[in-house]
Amino acid sequence: MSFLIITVLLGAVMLAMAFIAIYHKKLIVAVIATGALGLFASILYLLLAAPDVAMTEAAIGSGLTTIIFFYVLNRIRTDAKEEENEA
Amino acid sequence: MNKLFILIIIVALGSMLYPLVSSFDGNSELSSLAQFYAQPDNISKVNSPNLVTAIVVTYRGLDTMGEVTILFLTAAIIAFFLKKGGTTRTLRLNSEIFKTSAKLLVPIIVMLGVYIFINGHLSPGGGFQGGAVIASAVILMLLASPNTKLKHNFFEALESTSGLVFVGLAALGALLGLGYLDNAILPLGEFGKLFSAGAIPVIYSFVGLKVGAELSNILNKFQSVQSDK
Amino acid sequence: MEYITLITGFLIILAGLWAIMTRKNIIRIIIGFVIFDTGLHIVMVSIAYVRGGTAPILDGSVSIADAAQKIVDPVPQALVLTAIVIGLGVTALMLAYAMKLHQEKKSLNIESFKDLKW
Amino acid sequence: MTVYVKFGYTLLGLLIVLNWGFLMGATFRKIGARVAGRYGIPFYQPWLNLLKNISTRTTITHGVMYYIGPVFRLTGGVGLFLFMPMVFTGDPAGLWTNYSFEGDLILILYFQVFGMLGMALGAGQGGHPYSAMGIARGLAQHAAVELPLTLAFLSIAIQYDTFSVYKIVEAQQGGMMNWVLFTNPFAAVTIILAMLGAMGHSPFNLVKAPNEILIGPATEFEGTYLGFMQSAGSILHVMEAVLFMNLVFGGATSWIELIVKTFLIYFWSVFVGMVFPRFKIEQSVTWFFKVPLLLGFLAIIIYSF
Amino acid sequence: MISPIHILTIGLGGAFALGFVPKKAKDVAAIIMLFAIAFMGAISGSWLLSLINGGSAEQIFTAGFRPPYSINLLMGLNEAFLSTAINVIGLLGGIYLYKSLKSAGNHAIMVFLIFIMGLNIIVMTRDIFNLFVFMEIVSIATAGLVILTETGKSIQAGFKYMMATGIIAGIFLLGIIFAYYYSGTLNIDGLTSANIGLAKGGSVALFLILVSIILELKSFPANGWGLDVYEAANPGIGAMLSSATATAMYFVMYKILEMAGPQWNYYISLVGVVSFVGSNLVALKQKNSQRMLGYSSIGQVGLLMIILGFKDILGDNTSYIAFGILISHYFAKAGLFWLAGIVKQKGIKEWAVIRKKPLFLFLMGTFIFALIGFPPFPSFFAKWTLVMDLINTGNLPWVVAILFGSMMEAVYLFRWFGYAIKGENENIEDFKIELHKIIPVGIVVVSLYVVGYFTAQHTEVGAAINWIPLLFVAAIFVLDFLPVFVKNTIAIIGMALYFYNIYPDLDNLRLIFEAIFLVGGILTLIAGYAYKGKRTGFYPVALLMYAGLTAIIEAQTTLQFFFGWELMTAGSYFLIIRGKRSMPHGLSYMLFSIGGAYALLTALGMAYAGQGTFSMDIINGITYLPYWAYGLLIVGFLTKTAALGLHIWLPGAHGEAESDVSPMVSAILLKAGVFGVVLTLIGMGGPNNEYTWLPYALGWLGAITALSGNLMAVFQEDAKRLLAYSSIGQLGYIVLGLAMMSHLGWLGGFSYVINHFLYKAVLFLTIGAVVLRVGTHNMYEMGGLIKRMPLAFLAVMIGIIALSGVPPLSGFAGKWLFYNAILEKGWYFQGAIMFFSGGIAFLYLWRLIHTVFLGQLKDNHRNVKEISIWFLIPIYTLITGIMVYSFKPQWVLQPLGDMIAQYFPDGQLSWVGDTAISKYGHWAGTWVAVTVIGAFLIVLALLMLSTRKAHKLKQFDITYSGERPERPETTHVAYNVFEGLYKAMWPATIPLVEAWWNRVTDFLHDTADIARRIYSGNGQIYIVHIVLFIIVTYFVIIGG
Repeated sequence: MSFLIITVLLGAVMLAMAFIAIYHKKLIVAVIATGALGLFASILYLLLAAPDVAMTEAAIGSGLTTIIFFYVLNRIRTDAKEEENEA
Repeated sequence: MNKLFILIIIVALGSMLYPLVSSFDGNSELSSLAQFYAQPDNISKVNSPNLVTAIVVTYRGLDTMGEVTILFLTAAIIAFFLKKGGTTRTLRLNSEIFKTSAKLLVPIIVMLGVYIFINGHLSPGGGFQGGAVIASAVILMLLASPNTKLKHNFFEALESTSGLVFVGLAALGALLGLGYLDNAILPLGEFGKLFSAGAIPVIYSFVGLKVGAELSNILNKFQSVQSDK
Repeated sequence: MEYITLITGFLIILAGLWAIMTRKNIIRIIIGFVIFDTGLHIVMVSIAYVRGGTAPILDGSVSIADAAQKIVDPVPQALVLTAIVIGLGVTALMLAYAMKLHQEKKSLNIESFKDLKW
Repeated sequence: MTVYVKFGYTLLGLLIVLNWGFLMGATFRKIGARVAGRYGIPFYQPWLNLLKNISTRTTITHGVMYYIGPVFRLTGGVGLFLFMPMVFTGDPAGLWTNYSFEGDLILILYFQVFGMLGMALGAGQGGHPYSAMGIARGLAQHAAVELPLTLAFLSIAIQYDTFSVYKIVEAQQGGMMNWVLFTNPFAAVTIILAMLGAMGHSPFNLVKAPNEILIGPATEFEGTYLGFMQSAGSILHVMEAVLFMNLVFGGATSWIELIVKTFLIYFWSVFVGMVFPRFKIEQSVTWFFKVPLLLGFLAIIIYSF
Repeated sequence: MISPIHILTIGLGGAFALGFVPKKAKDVAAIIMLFAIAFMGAISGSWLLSLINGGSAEQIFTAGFRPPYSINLLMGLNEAFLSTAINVIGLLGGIYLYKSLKSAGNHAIMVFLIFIMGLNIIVMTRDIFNLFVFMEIVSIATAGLVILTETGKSIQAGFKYMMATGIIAGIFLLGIIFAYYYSGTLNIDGLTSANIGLAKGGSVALFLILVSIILELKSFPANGWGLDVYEAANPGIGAMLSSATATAMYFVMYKILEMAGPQWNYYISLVGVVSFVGSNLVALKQKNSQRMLGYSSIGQVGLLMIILGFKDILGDNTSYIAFGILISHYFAKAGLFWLAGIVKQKGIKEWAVIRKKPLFLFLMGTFIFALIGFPPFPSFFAKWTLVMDLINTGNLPWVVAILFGSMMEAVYLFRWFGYAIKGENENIEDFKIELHKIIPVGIVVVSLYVVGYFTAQHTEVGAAINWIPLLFVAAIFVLDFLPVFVKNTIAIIGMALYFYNIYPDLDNLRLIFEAIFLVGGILTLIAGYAYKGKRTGFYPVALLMYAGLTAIIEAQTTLQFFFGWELMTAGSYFLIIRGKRSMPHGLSYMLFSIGGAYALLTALGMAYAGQGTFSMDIINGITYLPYWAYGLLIVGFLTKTAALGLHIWLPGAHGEAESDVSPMVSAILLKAGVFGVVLTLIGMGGPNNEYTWLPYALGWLGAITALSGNLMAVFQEDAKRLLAYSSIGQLGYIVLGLAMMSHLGWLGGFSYVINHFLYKAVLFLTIGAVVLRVGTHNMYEMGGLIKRMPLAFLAVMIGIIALSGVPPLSGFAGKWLFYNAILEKGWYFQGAIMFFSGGIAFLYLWRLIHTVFLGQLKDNHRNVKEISIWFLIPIYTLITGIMVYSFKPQWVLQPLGDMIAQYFPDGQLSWVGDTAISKYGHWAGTWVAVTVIGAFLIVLALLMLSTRKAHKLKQFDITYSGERPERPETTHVAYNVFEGLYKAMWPATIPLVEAWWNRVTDFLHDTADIARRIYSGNGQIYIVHIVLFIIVTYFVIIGG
């Protein structure tokens, strides 16, 4: 029963994360929310008796992906700055 | 496009997918395929306690090969896509403390990654997770000293070597007459031990190395196009 | 439990699609794809679940003999593993594209990339 | 009967037709002049013209076609005569049936063009724009006239189930009421109207306008050529009249009857010509496409059910 | 033999090994890649050979377990063929892209190798998740290859592509996991037997799998992303996508459909037909060649989907049909994309540059004809079989839809080809030929012909095709470098020998037409000696037309007939398009021809329905919808005879063609349509047919065609167009005669057939030769030429007398027969119209001869010479024919009558000596001629006697109202000379038909333009399309 409640809570949190990822003004926050979504998902996977998946999701789905996002955001930000400087 | 319209589409899609939910009634027992994998005879044929690993490396080894290929492809595409356009990198330097601790941490993290994929057949985790951990070590390194030129050739060589070994082991099975990707080309060993499950740990290790190398390559590429002004 | 996770998964899928179809920022669209993928993975893992099952790893708690009765389905889990890695590849490539697109037009708005049409 | 006898009678017939054509032409010129209050030409004027034209000593040519043009024209007239049964005697191979057994109504219909074509080509080589204009008008009007005329001819052919002119004449023997004029009035009226165009008198004589004004085939062709063309013209006028007589007015059983009937037929067209002014070519084309065409259709319709 | 799994080993191993190759050693890398692909090809090729020779299929198990427990691959015949094809095209594509790949670096080379490898595995795998993984490999590799040559556009296209395939892959995965849930297996064979479609959720899962494959095939309209890729990617990549990827995905569709069960077939066909018709329609407005090819590719895949959906109905023929369409598309589309890469021009108008290198025109032409489905390419036989089988199984509406789509495809492809062949190319930069790019193109062209031949051999009816004429054409094509004189002689000798060989085997009906085709052909070819130089390309296409014509005559089966018909169309198209300004007319000729050919195809299919044989006899007594079938046959044939409504191509096509081509296409080619009509009418049962209104309508059509053709001819200022319109009118007579379905009607019709051949050849040859001398078609720029070319004048005079039907020349025979027939039949009004048309004919004939030959000689023509002797020879040979016919009509009419009596025994003419006697009248042709000539000579003698010395006048000896040579049309008397008639009859000359067709094409183009607006260019909108497509198809199929 407690699992059930946790699951429901997790689901709600995940949807909230998704909402933040979609609608938060700052892209950085959105990316972090996406990573958090992955982390919560990996908790869910643990609950669903899938430790392998949980590990993978944590390491790859939320970890590496987020880092790549950051790289790209950083690059784009600097590009935009260059643009401003030139202008 | 009007948002209301999109909403209608989403709702329609949801109602279309609804039968999938409504007719879903969970599993009370394993599917026939999984039962086959969980049969004692078959477990001993593969001899890997982690059934997911057994499936990933052996039964569905071809998928894994494809998966590795996808990462390889991605790395290759990003490599020729993000070719550096001549501008020199001028990245901000980090503090000495960060650099020193990073130097300390990187080998440990790499060790952890290696541990994860070597034990892939015994415990949760495996090549992909291990590879990802190794890649995170690389990230750390890159973050600590952003201007270090990563030994690109080393990673590429590592990637290629482990890929070739993977393919070679797979083909070896076919050449020995056992079957492509059969793990029984090496002795199956004792259940639950590190050196068991035939070729699984070997393959998974190389998968791990390869994934690590590929992810590092990808990250390195993204790193290489950064610039701080 | 698996019902709830399944439904959660589907809702996340739809949320991802919503993001893909409504947001104009390319990065945001890629985030939508990540969400979409995550939802898919949740659905897949939910389907693998067997009521009261344990992880499909035959360490001390589960013996070889009663494995078939106790574990959850390892097959979808293996598939999810593959899918996650593929998702990473796709996402990385899309992000590389996004970078290039931004370089080209200094904009991330999907609507400014309509040079090809009709 | 030998071939020679037949040939002799045919030649004789041709001479009669030629002279009757001259005489008739002169007569109507005379009548026309009197109506207009002038004195007019003597009745023998056409013969004088012919003699004068043939006996000119110098003559010109623009080229082969120019030279051959009048030959075509005259051959057209003579040919029409040759293929037409003249006087009905009850014998299909009779003396005055000429060479009509070589062909039927269709042949006559198409052979009418023969002379016109040669004339057109001959005049064309003269290189004068007016001749081309006249021919163009003539051909256009001809096409328009032929449509109702053909309908009427077809109607008659349907009526008697034959294309043979001789048989059509034969079928009309035995009294006036057997004439097509009464047995097939629509066809007859169509022919009577369309005939005006075929005869080429006013109001359908715009074709001749260019030569009236200044110059044209009739001026361009002088001397012998003109003589030939005048002869051809006389023959053609008579033959047209004979054709209509054969088809509508019961043919002729003797030369006298032929002369009377052709005179009346010819008179009709001259009479109309004196009353009505000249049409422009589009006017005459549309005119033929109105009443005569409608009547022609009626003539066919009554036989097609 | 090496296990097929090593395709994977080689591909992956090669790709991984490339990582060791130093960055600079790009050649090494590229060569390794080519070797790897070649090796993969060798493996699959060796399997293909062994399987063709009866070897058994190879199952490949992995991991030492049997399926369904582990992934297995299959190497059966289909797989071996497809993977061989993929590897071959991959190798060629690799060679083609050699430089591009090299400049992109080793990584790109790896990607290309993996791309090809992935396609191989997609074909072979029997596990659905494995399929997913390798599909992802291929789509990621594609996303990489799109940016092989990096441009802003290609990046955008690549990103849209990634978005779309991301969604599709997600849908696919969702389907897979639920399919697994319901069946407990991932094996395709296991899923087949599990029959999960029965459960509600199971059918949704199956639907998701199917729809994602459908979307992967870039089905219209959810395919904007795919089109962008075709447009923006390197053409070499476009070639790969269009041929290799589409093929592999098509096979996936085959596998999945097998798995899903037959209840889905119908919907696949439905999606296919929407895709086929839709994308071909939308392509109408396309100006970018690569995007157009993309549309065409999608269309072709749609067609293939239709075939797949009908696999249960088509049975054993499915693979034959799919093979034919697929392989043609495969080679042709790859070739066209490659050409696009060589030509480097985006806009279709700029393709005119290709003309600078004529060989490339040949290549392009081959590809386009192969795509449309002309013989001898495989698609022809496939399309034939498809239509036959579909109609035979009662799926007529599908055939209509398919042919409509094909028609649209023909429109834009031929328009494109027209630009290439005729467009303005002076200001376009010439393109360079790189050897590595042209080799693959050359190989696929040769392959198309070879495969076409073998495809034909595969079926019994196809094997019976007589290839000798085609071989002759090919030989002439090879000898094209020789001068005209040699080629002309070879061609004439060849045709003469062929005729000599063939004529004893023909019945009288066919002999008449064969003689018109071949003897006429030889005569018109003689005129070819007048040309100097090489006349590049003329002889192959002319002989192609004659090959087609003779194939029509010889046809024993309907397939052979249609084969010949299409060859003839292709040949004549090329002949016509050789003229200077003939491009738009060539296009409309082609389109009407194709439309007509499709009508024929449909009708022949209806004839085949229920008969089970392709013998020509099946058009006698069609049982399946006979009214429609005969109607379609007639419409099909009437497009060639240019009956009113289907005629708008003719005046331009015939008028603008070269001088010796006009008689070929007018005097000779039109008779092919007549032959078809004759066969149809015989097939309808001759005199006792029960199709009352069909011949009746045909008769009216013929009469009205005669009138309007002649009337239009009257108002022409262009001599050749005048003759062209005249042909329309004359063919109207023929059609009317045949439609009467009586002995006399047919006799009249046939006498016209022969006559029209004779005099139209004379007229077109003469006028053509005159045009060659004076350099203009406009009659008002000519005049007085009788002085310079009397022989030409005489020829035209005889020609027009024969045409007009004035006794005593041969034309009168036809007229006389007609009126007798009309009276007998009771078609009085048609007869009256015909007579009126005859009257109209005088007008234009006089105008022709007068304006060209009489009147004033133009200053610039004072020194022109008599027309070439090489034209005079055939002209006077034909005139001899006219004279013989005129003086001894019974020599022609009696045998004709005997021949026709086989079909129409009642109402024959009786002959008494020289006199023909019908029920209504009589006609002694010989005697009429003698009488007239006699009278003429006597009169002439009289004239000559009385004009002893005619003074020859010079031109200006007469009163002369000036003409202005600089603007001749304003003052030339013959300009607009029939103004009066026009004022009276203008309503009859309004080009209603042309306006109607214009409206049709405008409508289609507007529809296309509106429809293609959905491709807004916004990647997000494309995603919406995809989702909408899924939803709509779902609710259509599952029904909510």
